[in-house]
Amino acid sequence: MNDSFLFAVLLLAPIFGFLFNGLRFKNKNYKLAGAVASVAIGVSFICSVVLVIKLVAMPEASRAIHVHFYNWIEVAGFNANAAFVVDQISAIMILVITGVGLLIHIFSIGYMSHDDRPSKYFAYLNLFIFNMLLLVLGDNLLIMFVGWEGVGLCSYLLIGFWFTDQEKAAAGMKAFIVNRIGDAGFLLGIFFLYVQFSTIEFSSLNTLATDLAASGPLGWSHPLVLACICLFVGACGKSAQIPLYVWLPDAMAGPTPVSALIHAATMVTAGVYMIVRLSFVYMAAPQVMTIIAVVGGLTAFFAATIGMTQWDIKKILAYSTVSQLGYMFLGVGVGAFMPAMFHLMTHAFFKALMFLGSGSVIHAMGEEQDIRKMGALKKAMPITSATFTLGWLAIIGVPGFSGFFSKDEILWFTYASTQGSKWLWVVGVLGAGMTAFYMTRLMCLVFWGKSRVPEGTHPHESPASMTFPLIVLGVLSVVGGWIGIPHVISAILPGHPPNILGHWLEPALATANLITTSAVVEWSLMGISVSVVAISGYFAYTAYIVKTDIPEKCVKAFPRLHGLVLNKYLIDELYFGRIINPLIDISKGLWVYVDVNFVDKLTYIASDFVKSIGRLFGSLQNGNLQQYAMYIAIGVVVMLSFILMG
Amino acid sequence: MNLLSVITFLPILFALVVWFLPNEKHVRPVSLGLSIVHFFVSIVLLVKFDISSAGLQFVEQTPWVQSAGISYFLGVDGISIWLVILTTFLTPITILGGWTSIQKKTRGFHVSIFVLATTMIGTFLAMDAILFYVFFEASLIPMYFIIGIWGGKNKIYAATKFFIYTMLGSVFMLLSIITLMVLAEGQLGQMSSSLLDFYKLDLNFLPGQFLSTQTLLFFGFALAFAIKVPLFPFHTWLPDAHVQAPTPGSVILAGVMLKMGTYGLLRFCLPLFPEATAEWGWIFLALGVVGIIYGALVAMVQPDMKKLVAYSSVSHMGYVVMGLFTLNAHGLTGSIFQMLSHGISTGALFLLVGMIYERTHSREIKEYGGLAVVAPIFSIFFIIVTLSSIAVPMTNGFVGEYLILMGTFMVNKAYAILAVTGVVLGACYMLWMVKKVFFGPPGKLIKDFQGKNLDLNKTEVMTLLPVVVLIFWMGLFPGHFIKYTKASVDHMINAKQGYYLKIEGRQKKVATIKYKSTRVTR
Amino acid sequence: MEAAIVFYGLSFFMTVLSLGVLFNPNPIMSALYLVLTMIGVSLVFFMLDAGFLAGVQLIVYAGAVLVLFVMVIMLFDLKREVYTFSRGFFTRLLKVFTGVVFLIILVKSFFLVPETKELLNSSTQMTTKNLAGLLFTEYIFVFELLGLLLLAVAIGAVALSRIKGGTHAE
Amino acid sequence: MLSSELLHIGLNHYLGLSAVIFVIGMLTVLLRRNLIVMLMGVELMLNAVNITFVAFSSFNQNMNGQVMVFFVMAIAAAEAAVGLALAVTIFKHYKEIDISAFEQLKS
Repeated sequence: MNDSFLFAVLLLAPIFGFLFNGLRFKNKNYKLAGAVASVAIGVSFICSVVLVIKLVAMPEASRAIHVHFYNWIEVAGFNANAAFVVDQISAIMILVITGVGLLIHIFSIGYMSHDDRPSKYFAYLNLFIFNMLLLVLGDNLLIMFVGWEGVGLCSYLLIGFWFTDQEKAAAGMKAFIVNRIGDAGFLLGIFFLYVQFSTIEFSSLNTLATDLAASGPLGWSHPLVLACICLFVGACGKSAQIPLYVWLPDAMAGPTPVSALIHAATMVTAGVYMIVRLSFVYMAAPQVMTIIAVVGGLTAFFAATIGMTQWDIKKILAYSTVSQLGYMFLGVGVGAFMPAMFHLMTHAFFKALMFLGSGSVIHAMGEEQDIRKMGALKKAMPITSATFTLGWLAIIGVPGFSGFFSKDEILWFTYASTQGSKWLWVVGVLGAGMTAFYMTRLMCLVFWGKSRVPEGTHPHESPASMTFPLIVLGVLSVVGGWIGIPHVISAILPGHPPNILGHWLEPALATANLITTSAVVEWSLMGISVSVVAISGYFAYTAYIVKTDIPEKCVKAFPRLHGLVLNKYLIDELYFGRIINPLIDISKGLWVYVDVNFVDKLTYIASDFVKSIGRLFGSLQNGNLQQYAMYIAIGVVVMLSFILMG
Repeated sequence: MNLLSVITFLPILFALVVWFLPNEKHVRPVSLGLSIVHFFVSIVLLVKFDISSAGLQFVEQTPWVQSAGISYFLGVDGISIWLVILTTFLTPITILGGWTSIQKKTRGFHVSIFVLATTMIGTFLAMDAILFYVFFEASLIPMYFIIGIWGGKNKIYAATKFFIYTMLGSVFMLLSIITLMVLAEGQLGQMSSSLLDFYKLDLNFLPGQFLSTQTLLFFGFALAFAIKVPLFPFHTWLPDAHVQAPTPGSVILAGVMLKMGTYGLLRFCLPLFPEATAEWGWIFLALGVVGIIYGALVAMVQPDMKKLVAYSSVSHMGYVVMGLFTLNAHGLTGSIFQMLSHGISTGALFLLVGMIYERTHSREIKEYGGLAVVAPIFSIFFIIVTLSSIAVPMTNGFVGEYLILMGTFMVNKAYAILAVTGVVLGACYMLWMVKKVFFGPPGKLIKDFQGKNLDLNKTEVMTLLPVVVLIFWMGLFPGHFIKYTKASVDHMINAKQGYYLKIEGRQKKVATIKYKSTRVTR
Repeated sequence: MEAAIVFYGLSFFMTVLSLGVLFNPNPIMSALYLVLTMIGVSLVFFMLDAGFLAGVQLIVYAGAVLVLFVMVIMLFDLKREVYTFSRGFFTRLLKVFTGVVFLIILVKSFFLVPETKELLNSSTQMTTKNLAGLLFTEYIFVFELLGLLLLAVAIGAVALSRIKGGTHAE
Repeated sequence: MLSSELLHIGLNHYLGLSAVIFVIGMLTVLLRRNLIVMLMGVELMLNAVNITFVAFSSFNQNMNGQVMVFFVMAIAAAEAAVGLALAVTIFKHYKEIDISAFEQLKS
């Protein structure tokens, strides 16, 4: 089949679904809406698979299919074409997006069955998929930016989907505005790159940046370095890194499948994807990579600490997402682009699974999200529980599950890369330990232990349309990691399974140099991290199942620290108190004091000046006849004196 | 008769038709039909336009006041063509916008709208400075009546402020035009007010000094246009005028009249005074940036929807001015594009605010809330237009803003970085309004209307549909629009020093002969 | 010599009398001073060999116009005024100053006129007959117009006085 | 020299007299509040002009000046008549003849 046609179908199928559902947005037939939407994404998925098969058939060195539709913006040398490319990196992304997206669409049919406006919901979801595809397929930065803003918009619409709730609407707005801050950074990054290289196409950028880097290290003020910083700000906004992560936990106000799709599997990883796309550019600015690694590590750590104290099932998963995204950034920051992509993919599987699982739980509990009111759901919801367990094993990094391979690869690079550092590795391992703690805590409180389900709620297993995606994702969470088994491990496995993913991505990515490649070191590091995870998981199990008074004691021991962490380090309050409220005050001041009372007053002063002159001359016309006669006399005198004098 | 004259004066004819229409009930449909006819006539211009040429096309030149070299001189090029189309496009929209909101003196209202159309198109097409001035000033009169007769509570105040403020600036422009005419007499041997002759003048410029001919003339023109744009700090007439004006008045005012200012900057200031522009352009860049941020900040705390949109106009027009003074192709193209897209999206915003005002008779943001429940179609339209206003990609707002920001970035990074904050602030104030008005629990006003149908009727949907189509068309295929302006913009950049305009087409010979003959007779 | 004495004497009295018009707070007294000034003017006419005009002056002004004035004053029953002069010290000063400057300019301007030393009264043309001749030949149209004007004034004055209001309102 | 200038009564003397009376009349108009006295001031001014006319007429041996005086007198009489009639009307209406009471021409 023709490439352009494939691309067009891939991109336009979701748009068709969007228009179909969007134009009949008042319709309440959730089955029809969901079916159309799912079929649209299914078509996209098939196209993606066909494209990837085509890609595999191509020679290794030139695996990329470029398609050029039309010139979008073309001004004086600046070219932003509506051009798309699928290569090794975007191939993974489109498979994840359409694949996971399809599963989540199917899940949504069941989940949204009781909602008032399912058509609108599916329309937004399809629009999101379209934008996400634009983001990953764009051949240049601007098309990527279009998708970038588009997914932000869809996220806004979907977070605020139940807009009659003031808080949910506010959460949507917050997400959009924080994303906008990132977008502003992204725009500036584009400008810097364009000014430097006169192009915004990825392939040319990567080549040119490599050439530039070859001529020696670049200073902080070099446009390329500044561009990398600006783009990273954009990535921070979209991928919820410190300091712009605040929107993601609030974004859980949206329907749970949305959280799974947008705020776990796809959109939030866009930042990682973008940096991976520009891996060669970033390699030319090592100082920025250090910043990214530090920010990523800190995010992974702090989000994990917050995750340990939350009671809302979705909030825990949200902070877990932030933390895992931190890992990905840690990965790209130390030059581990391949592991970052790998983690992105496995994370998409297991986090989507867990969100959908939580959705299933919430659905079953009648919109209850507090884990203190759950417990022992294993019996009521066996499938959900089983699949969730798989996700849990994957995320905490139990050897053999997908999360283990990807996370461990990142940690290994953190330790061994020239960009990395041992301290970052320590932070990463601590984060991994905490991940194990809070995820085990979640499992204990929700599925195991004693039931604390309130009277009147009868949890039940979800319908097949919801469990089917769970099962598929559960399987993927386990086997998803097997395509990227690191060399050390594969060396001892029977049949030496190859690192398919690493091999696949290698031509498209920059790679960092490793300081040491000793297998012994790698094994021991792996051992340390696995044992940390095991200990902390066991501790969580003890604390929440065996001796349930331990958490209380810990809280009592460190009340202020716990309070701080429970309130998310008061970051939201800080932003409101220090940035947003002052800004509003300044604006009010500007309006009242500058606009109304200064600038406008100036015009009044000018007009009053004119008026007072008028009044001055008006006072001459006081109606007194004798005064008028005097003016005549004065006039005669003046005229006569002129005549006589000259 | 020449096409441009037809396009310019057809509305006057329509105004007469409407004036003498026997039955007042027929005024609305007849005006709508006539304005649509006018729109299609202007489309002919678009079809016949030669996009490869940077020169003046469809030129028409007849002596008017021979002794002073003033002529009736119309011409169109890539800079003005879209503004003409924008005017003819918005006229039917405004007539539809006033379909129900204008209740008294409908005849007079439609006559005003048509006369206004003529003056605005004339402003964009006039290639003679005096003719330009006449149209520029004449446009105030119908607008004055529209605000002053069909306006809100404080209409007379707003109309007077609008009139006097704009008039003040124009006085300086007139002075500068006369100076240029006198200079033309000295340098070309004959008094002339033709722009093409003005372009030939050699104006004395002393770098760094304010009191040189070119600088003074530059500021004379720039002040008039800055007030019209309106550029910070000359913007205070705008919120008053918008709040008091009736919906169609606001649409035309924001949609087209503000563009007369930026068009003037582009037509007069940049090519006539290249050195002064290069020397003093930073002031306008800076004022543009200040306007962007200031307008956005002030918009953020407005309690009144219309005022909010008015201040957002200040912010958006700041972008346009900034783009113009970047003096590169990206900025200029972006500015022209932004003029169009601002005309469409802000016009649509005013329409939408007017539509909801008709139903609830309130524009207080805090009295709304939960409107999306009772008026879903309205909300969809409003959110689409909002997105276009905050420059989400794939809508028209993005292309212009992006190009302007990039152009600015290439000139001065600091300004661009400051201006980018406007992108964030823009999202803040618009989404804040959307949240307060459409989302959340039903507000005070909406509770009163619970159960009633607040949603748009068919007429209103038909009014908004072309706007929305255009929003996406311009966003997805900006090339269709940019290609018309490309040649002119490139020419303006390349011939920055010593700008000239050629006269294209068959009229060329006639025009030059006429021109020579007038010279001989003198 | 005698002529000079007569002229200066006359001028002095006329000046004083007209100042009386200006300064006397009682309108009746002003009117009387005006009559005397008018008589002085008619004497000046005599001195200038314009006998007919002097007579007319006496008849018209001292006889008719002034009677009119006095009658009107009587009609209003005006007494000595409390406020004789217009308001405002500065304005008053300005008015007087203007008057003085005007006088100076006028007097100064006379010296621009070529001096005619002699009274050319030897001429035979300066007679009433000639005056009448001129009036009824060359100026006949103006003369008739004047008659018309006087008629209009007569009618107008009557009409104005008959407007209802004030003391005659009842 | 001076004495002969003073003693020989010439045109300038008459003109001077007329100027003095004219200015006094003018000041009467300007300064007095009483409407009737103001009219008297106007009469004074007209008479001063008449003196000028007659003086020039005599010194130039030209009868036209006297004709003009004739006309001026007629018009002065007419003016006095109309003026006084107006004064009467005003007085009837306002019970007031003080000019400063009538400032309806105020801007």
